[in-house]
Amino acid sequence: MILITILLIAFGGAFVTYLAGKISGKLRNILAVLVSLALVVLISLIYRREISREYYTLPFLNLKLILMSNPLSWFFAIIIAGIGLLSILYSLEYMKDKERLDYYYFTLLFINASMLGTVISGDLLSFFIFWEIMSWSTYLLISYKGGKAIAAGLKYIIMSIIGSLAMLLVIISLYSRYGTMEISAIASYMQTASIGYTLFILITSSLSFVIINAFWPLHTWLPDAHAEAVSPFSSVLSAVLVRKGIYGLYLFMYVILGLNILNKLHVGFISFSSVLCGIGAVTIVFAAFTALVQEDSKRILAWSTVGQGGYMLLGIVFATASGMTGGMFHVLNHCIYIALLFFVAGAIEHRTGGIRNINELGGLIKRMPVTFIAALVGISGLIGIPLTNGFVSKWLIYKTLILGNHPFLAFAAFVGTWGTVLYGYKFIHNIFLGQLPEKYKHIKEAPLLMQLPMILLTVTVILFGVLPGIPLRVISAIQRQVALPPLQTTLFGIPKEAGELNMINVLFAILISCFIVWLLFRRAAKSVPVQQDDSYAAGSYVPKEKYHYTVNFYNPLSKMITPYLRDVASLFYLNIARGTQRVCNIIRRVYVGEVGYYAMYIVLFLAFLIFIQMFF
Amino acid sequence: MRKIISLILLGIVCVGIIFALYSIPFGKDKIKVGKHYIYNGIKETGAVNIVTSVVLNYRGFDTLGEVTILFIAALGLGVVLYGKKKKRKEGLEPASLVLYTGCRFLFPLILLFGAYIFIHGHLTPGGGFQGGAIIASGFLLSYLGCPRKWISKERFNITESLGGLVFVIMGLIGLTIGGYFLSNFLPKGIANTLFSAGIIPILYCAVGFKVGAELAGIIYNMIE
Amino acid sequence: MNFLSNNIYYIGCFGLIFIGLYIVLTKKNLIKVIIGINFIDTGVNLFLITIGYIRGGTAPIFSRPGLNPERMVDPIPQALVLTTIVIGVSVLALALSLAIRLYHHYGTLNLRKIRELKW
Amino acid sequence: MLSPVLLIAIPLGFSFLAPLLKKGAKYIPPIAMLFNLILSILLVPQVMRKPIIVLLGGGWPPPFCINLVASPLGILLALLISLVGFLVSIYAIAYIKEGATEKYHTLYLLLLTGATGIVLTGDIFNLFVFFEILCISSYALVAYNGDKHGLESAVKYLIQGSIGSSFILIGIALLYGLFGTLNMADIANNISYHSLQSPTLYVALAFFITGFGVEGAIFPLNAWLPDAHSSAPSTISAILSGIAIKTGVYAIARVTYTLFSAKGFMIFIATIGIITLLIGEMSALGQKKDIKRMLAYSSIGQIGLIIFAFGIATYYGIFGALFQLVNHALAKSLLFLASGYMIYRVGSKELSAFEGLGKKMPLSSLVFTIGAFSLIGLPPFAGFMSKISIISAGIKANNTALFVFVIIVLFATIIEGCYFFRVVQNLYFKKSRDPAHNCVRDGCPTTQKSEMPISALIPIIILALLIVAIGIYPRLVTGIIESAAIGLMDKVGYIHQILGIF
Repeated sequence: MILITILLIAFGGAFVTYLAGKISGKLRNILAVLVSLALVVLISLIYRREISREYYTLPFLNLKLILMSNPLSWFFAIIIAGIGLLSILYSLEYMKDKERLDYYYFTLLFINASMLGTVISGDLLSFFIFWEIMSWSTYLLISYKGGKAIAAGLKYIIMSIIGSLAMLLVIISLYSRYGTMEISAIASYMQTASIGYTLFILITSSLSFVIINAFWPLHTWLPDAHAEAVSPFSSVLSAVLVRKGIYGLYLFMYVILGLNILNKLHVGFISFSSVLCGIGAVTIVFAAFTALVQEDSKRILAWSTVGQGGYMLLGIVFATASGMTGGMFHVLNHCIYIALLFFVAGAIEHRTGGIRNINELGGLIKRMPVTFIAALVGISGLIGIPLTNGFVSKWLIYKTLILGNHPFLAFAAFVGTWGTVLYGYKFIHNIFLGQLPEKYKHIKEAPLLMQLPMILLTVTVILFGVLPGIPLRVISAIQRQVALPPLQTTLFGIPKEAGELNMINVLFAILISCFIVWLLFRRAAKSVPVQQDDSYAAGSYVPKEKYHYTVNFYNPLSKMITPYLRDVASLFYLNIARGTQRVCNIIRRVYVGEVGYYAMYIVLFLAFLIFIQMFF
Repeated sequence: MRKIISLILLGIVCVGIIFALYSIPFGKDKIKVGKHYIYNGIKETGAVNIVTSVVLNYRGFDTLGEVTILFIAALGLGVVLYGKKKKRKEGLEPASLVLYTGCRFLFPLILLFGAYIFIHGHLTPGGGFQGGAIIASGFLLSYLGCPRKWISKERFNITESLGGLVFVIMGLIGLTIGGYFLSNFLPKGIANTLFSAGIIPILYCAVGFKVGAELAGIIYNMIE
Repeated sequence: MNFLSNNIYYIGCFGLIFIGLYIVLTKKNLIKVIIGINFIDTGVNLFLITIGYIRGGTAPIFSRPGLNPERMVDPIPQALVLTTIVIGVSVLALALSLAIRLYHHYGTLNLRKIRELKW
Repeated sequence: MLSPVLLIAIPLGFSFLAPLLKKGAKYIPPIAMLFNLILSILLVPQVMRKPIIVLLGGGWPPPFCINLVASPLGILLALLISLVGFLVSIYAIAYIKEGATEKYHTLYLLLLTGATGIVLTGDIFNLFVFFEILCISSYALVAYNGDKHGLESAVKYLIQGSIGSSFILIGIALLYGLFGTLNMADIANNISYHSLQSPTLYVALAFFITGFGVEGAIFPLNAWLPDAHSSAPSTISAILSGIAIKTGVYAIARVTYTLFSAKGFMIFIATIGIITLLIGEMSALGQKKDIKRMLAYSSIGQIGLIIFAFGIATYYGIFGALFQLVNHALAKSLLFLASGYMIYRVGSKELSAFEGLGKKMPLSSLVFTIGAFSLIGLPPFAGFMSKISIISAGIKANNTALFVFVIIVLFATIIEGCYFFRVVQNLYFKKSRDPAHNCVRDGCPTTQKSEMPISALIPIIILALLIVAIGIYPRLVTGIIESAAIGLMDKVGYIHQILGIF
């Protein structure tokens, strides 16, 4: 019952919010917050409860639609609800003066509702239905801003339709073969399916998940969509929506097929998982270095979303305890810090009047200290600096790769991290450090309502970094569910027999080294602030506008790598689209406009029918 | 080029038709349902003209549709020619006296003949459509011969509608009395007399008026 | 020769139909095309009548007693033809009125020039 | 007294009455259609138990007179016709302002009567007559605007349509020559005794499919459709697309399933359907300017999908086809109606003129979006349910060719998504370029909302609600569609029901 209540509140709340917006804006805002808060509370209530419940019967296909809750779906559901709540809170201030707010809140809540629907659905048809609802409602919000966002939205929706149709094919084919769509039933039937059929199911369904998760050759929609959406929604997009791909992959690979079958899927030495690994590695490296050459704050984050997806993939394709844990944990971590970073980018955009080009910014540390700390912690998490949550998950993934004898993959992962370090630093430096441009002299700190989600997320990043045991316990429950070996955990990390990671030790180590560094700095001479003109222009006057702020960061490196980063995939799709248009235009010419020809078509058809009937 | 292609296509169709017609020999007796009508037609409908009994009784619904189609054509003409400038009316030259008198003389006779045709539809060859067409030709004559004496279109419209309504209402009365739409609820009378065959003469009168009015209306529209 | 005399009606009516179709396919004048359509109509009507015909048959009207019902032709096709003739007339009237109006707009009846709607 | 014949007789009577009423004529179609709607809803439970055979003209048993067959299929389609017809006629009260309005309303009612007759009749020649009623009134209505394009398309439609109807008539004549009867059940009975290899039957089938295909818009025969749909008044486009071509499809299904039961021929029908689908959707994608033309091409595509589903020739296939038929009728008439007033307000059929209309006409844009989503087949709208049933029918049939076709259907869905989302983004996300451009008529201030009049808004909102309702609760319609599909498959039962009563 509680699952149905959750769905009803989620969808109904969206509609009620919309209607409330027609009455007054304040009521709408309050309702939106209340609805998302209620979802968080309700979902926390079903922690560790296994429910499975029919809620609807489709008459003509003779199908029962089922809702269910298990550790996997709870894990994703709580992420969705949490980020949903925070982004709504953030929007209250961020979206204040924008137009069409009823529409905005409605769609945001609606997307959250449909995402919740996908994770708590217990059969493939309702999974698909919620998935599709999620796709089109996301489209409605991506394009919300107009301008460049329109093209981005179209790109997104077309790719996502392609993906979901592939999934539809799989689902219907499973249905017509086994006569059911219940996940657990299909899982038991699939144990006896032939290898060819299994491969068909796996490859076709992963097409859709690869698209939504933006892995390398199919990533092209993501950077545009994330960069052009409004910031609170960008954080929802890249924190949770994109990760539905991981959920789907996990569902099909481990819940439906299971390890036994996956291990059998070898064609020669190429196995299904090795292909996925390759995709993951390419995604990591490619995305990291593309992010490096971006100049747009949200685009950097968007590319990093693409790249971090690769780590998750590398984690979960190796069905070892540590790999799986690392992958899943990375999903959670990435969601926390990327949401935080998008909030940061949004706050800056909000205060500077929509500036996203980081070359025009600088020195904001003095004006927006809270935002800076949030950004610093977020970027540290992204890079994986110890004491942030990213460190633990990345550590687990590296460990898996190294212990599993995959030197190339590990190397790719490291290279990706170097790239991450570089663009992370660029992000921080260009926005917060360096010279403060004249026009931003009087900028204010982000409003309190926007600070609140940022602070919450910042704290969480650190908290999960120091006490990784809390989320890890949930994750090991997921692994138990699909009969994978769970990773033993302690509150501070991983016990000795499983590989030993104790964040308390790390904490002390870092505290001590910090203390030493602090001592060293105390001893060293104090820095002397000098006028900038002194060093730049030898004392002569230079107009402030001509100041050379931090542009062309990493210029030599960028020049070196840019030629290799041409987005071939994107160009390829563009050409396909153009070709299709051209073909369509040619086909349209069948309707020539002269009625004599039309009559000819009719007689031709008749003659053709008679011809084939006579002679065949 | 186009001609050659058309010829080829038509040739193929022609071959098909030739094959098809093998099993339908010409002039042989292959009537099935029709035989029933011929043998039982007078008994069942009271009309000696079997074609009429088929048109108005056995397949009366077709005829209703047919009347409707003519009605549609008249309406459609009105729609298509709506708003066209009436230019030529003034420039018409009055007809010569001989023509004028002749028209006026013939006009009632033609109407009478038409009425005869449709009233006797169940007895002799002919019927509502034929009679209506004859009536319309009378109007055509009057339009051509004496352009001043045009009858207003309003009346045509009313006649049309009334004719159609009579048909439908007769059908509905048949439904209530006889249990079937268009059933022959009036007494059948003695075959081969004028007042026989139940509702058939009534329907044919309605059809006759309607068709006459519609065709005349179409002619009017076209001439205008 | 026997074949010809046996099937002269079929040949006639399908001749009309094919001539009509040929006109519609190849001619470019709208009025000619309408005439072609009328040809097809007439051919089809003739075909219907031909199908119901019995060699040496009479009209199915018992206008006087003593007529042999065996030799009467099929009444149904005649009733059908009555209907199709009316349909043909209606289509013809509509087509002509459309042609009149079309001429007003385009100033031509050449179907190769009346092709603003395409693709 | 609830005889299905009233479904035809009452509208016919009303339409004869309409020209007498001058100004009041515009209220005649809604009244008549409301009557039909209520009557067919009342007939539904009765028909679900046992089809009603109605005899006409003296009540002689079939095959000796014309009979109507109120089977679930017939009543389903009659219900659809009266529903869509009713809503469109309410819309037309405000929409049709110029021209010979009382003639318009009469012709409109006659068109719907013709469509109802087609789906109810059990006699092949009667079907032809009603077909002509439908066609001729639509020729006239397409030209209703009296502009260049309307007339041109009407002429083209008329030429193609009359060739098509001549072909149907030849087919009827051939069948009559073979069997001496016109009753469909009787013919079907004869055909099942007759050897199926007879070339006459093949040729007759070819003529039938070609003839009905012209109205049913299967691929090479549908050249009239984009012209006629794009230049007719929007109400007529809605009816043509929602009802008229459906009757053509119905006729094809009736002929192939009941009359000839040509099982071996079905894969060919499916192929035609797929080709129609592809050509239609691709042309729609290519058509970037004229929105009504784009919708017309999309209608072609959808018809292709329906015909493909009929060609699957299993129960599931027919079910999907009928379901899709219903959904498409609702959605496409919704789209044409919504775009009708948009075009009127903007003063142009150009797609680019629609930019930013979402703000000016919020409700119309919303319902347009719902209709478009339903056509693409996105849940939770009605189109999704039917599309999924067609796809599952195609896969269930266990045939490699059909599997390939299903993949083509999915591909066509992507194309559909492309062009519909193109419109949706024009409506909502693009800013209107030139304020003066958006306001040709009515002198509307540009910033203000200029929603449709309320009488036009109500029908399209009802249509949108229906689409959502069917999408969420498909049981609303699936019951009757299921028995309709069973009825269409069951040829023997059909023959038995009709011929067995004497």
